Amino acid sequence: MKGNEAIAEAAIRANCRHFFGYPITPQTEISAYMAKRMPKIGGTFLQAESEVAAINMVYGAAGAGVRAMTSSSSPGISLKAEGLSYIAGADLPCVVVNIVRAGPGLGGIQPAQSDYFQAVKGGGHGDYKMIVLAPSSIQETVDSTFDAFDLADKYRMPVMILGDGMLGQMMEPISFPDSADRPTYDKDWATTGTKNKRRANVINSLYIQPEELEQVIWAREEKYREIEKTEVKYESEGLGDADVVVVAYGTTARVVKAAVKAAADEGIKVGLIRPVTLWPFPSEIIAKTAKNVKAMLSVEMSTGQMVEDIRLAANGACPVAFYGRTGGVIPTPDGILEQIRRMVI
Amino acid sequence: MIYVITGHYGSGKTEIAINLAMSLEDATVIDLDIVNPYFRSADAAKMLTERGVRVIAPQFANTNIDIPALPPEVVSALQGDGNVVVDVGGDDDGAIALGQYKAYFDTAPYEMYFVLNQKRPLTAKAEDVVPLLRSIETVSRIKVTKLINNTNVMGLTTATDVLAGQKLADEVSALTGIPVGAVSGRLEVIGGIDVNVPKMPLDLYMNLPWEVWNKWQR
Amino acid sequence: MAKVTFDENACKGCELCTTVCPKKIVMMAKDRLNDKGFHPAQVLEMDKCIGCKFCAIICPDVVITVEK
Amino acid sequence: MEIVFQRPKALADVPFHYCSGCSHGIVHRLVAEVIDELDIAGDTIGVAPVGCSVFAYNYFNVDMQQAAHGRAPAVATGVKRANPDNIVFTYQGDGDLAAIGTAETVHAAARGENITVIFINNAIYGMTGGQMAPTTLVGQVTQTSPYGRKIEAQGYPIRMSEMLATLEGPSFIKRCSVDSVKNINDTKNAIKKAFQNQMDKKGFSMVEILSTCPTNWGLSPVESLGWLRENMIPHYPLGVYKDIDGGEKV
Repeated sequence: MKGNEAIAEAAIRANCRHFFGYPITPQTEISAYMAKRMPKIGGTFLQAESEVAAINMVYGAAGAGVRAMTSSSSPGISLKAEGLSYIAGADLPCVVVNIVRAGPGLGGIQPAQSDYFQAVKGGGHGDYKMIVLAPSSIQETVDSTFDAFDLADKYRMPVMILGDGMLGQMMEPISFPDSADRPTYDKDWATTGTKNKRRANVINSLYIQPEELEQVIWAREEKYREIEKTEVKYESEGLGDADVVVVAYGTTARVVKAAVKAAADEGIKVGLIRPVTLWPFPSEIIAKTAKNVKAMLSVEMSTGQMVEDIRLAANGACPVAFYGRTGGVIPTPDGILEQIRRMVI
Repeated sequence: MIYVITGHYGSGKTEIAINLAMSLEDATVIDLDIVNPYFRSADAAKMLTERGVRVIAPQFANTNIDIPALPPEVVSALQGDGNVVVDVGGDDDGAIALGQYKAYFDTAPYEMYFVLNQKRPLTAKAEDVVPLLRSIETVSRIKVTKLINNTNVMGLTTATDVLAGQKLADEVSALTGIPVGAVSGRLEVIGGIDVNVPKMPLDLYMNLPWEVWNKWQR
Repeated sequence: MAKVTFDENACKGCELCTTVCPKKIVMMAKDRLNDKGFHPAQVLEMDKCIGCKFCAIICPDVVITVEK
Repeated sequence: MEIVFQRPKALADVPFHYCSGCSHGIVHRLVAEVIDELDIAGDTIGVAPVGCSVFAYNYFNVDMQQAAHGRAPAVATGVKRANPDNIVFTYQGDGDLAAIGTAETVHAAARGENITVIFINNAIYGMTGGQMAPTTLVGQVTQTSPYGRKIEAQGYPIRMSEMLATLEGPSFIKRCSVDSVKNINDTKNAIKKAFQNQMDKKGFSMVEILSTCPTNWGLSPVESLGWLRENMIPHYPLGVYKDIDGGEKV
């Protein structure tokens, strides 16, 4: 399936029945797919009047206890930042897909990874995080979508799937996991009506006393520390005897893999770390690796965003270089190989 | 002759359009895809032009903007004497763009291919394929003349997959009365299979960024 | 027979109730303050109350209970 | 003697934070009375806005969700779509509904979203301290129209009921006022109809309620009622603007 369709179908199979969206290239197929499928299975697809409205519909539906989702691309995600902050502040689960395009501003529709900061640092106002999953194959977009709904429910927080236009548009064979094997989550906090049997539930992010709000925020931080311990996911290869390790995610990691293979063919000892979760970031493996290699290289479709987190994790143990293309340009395997060659001279 | 290539997203329309255009004399490819921003005939424009195939694509195809403005050359190509291959966007969503050109198909000879890929979840069964085919006909306002079995799972395709696709194509044919015009795919996959329709071997041109490398290495 | 009861400490002294009483018996207690620091509304001549509920209907703070 | 008027059950036993004489309290009570009379507290979900009534979630004994400024109709849409059998209402002021949330309001109405909207129009921003609202009258002095609202500079006040009544989605739109006992009773009937319509799945209903803001108007509560009558009602005529049941219109 096409990446965008795979995400949509996976969401449905993960029991998402409420999708609210607004068209923007290059993720429109997610909405188009939902528009066709949801009415047939008794679900809700609603094209909102704006991205702002769409994320707030998600906020309402998530508050009412259902699995809710929206998708957009970079400029649209900026508009959704307000709602994301509210959802995080009210401790509600939801899944948001960002099929990243080039920015800033209207930018362009070609693939990019320039929304890394926005995604992993929260995106909206206030102290909060989202779990950010960065698949690099269509199968992984499917698995990430299932994981995203489970993680969202488990931790009661927004989870973002960060893809790019290439992943959204390309096609690969896939298989779907069985939703029957997944855990279920009790949502006794949801606004479903008291039925005159319990106290009223309130979904809210407002706390009158600063100390009270501070306490809530620190409690949430504890949850984040727990997630950093237990939910980090990455793929690595050739770390054992590597002189140079390349770090890349998503589409870029696919190109990097081709370059790493070619470098190995030339006799260069090169390894790869591919973060699957961008937050929580695989800092531990990077810290460990940094102590045993001559240098690391971050390759991104941006002017260098993830490289800052790599440098923080490496903490000076080795130099961390950066190579990137941006504005909608995908790095080529030979461009990356050239960088790897330079690093071992 | 005008050849219109329609089908589901990911059925392989673009590969067929490119291969077909290169096999024809005096050919023009019209990239009429208004729904798909990447992986389109316009991607192969340089290669096609070098081989003498004229390419007409939306003005902004493969740029950073998604305005699907169709160029006026489409009309002159459809009225000309040469062969024209129209690569249409996926599903009925993409086929809508054809509707405005109905008048030219009323007067000129044309073939409209419906490309089938049995490995696509939404077109795996005849009961799903027929409504899609019919709605493509409705919005494009022209009739499908041939089915093409292009069943594939990209590099992993086997002869068994293609034969399963052939069975589906036969079922769709029985339900619609539209004949199966060809089976298409890479020669090493379809070469050995036994079917009673013509084979259309394809060279694949729509590569992913990391596959460009492999090609370069070859 | 009718009676109005004021939840006096909930009163914010806005005086709206005094303007709608057809019998003009709802008045502000200018001689005392409630817990909030307002002069609360009160009825001294309860025998004139007809239980029309007007004072309760216009009260923005649900201070008044009416019996009849 | 029996009790003929008391605090409705759907109203939480919490004192309002509103200023003395603020009509929010009246409307809160009316909404709670209607919820009691229709016996829907167990199925009702309220959506609180940003504005003076931001704490509305504290005042009703029903499930509540607090929304971002202007987004209440979108949030209510999400709640309603998640569980169509729940009764969902929003409670919004003029800044929330008619300025920052105009798009959400218009589109929820156009969709005929089966929700009930309670719209408090007091011609001023209360929460932030008396700035010009989209419904501020021409000539009205506010913190951000210190020389009075001028048409050349700030344009005209928006009549939301009239505007939304042009749409096909709404089933019921009425403008009411809380300046007198008679009008308060009328407001309650309108609110009741707006909830009943939702129970009968008739679609979007809105009750616009002309209200006072003594603090930011700089008038006593009693003077405020007079100001409302003399200035607001002439510009915002009371009455039914849309009723698919064929009620008499303005």
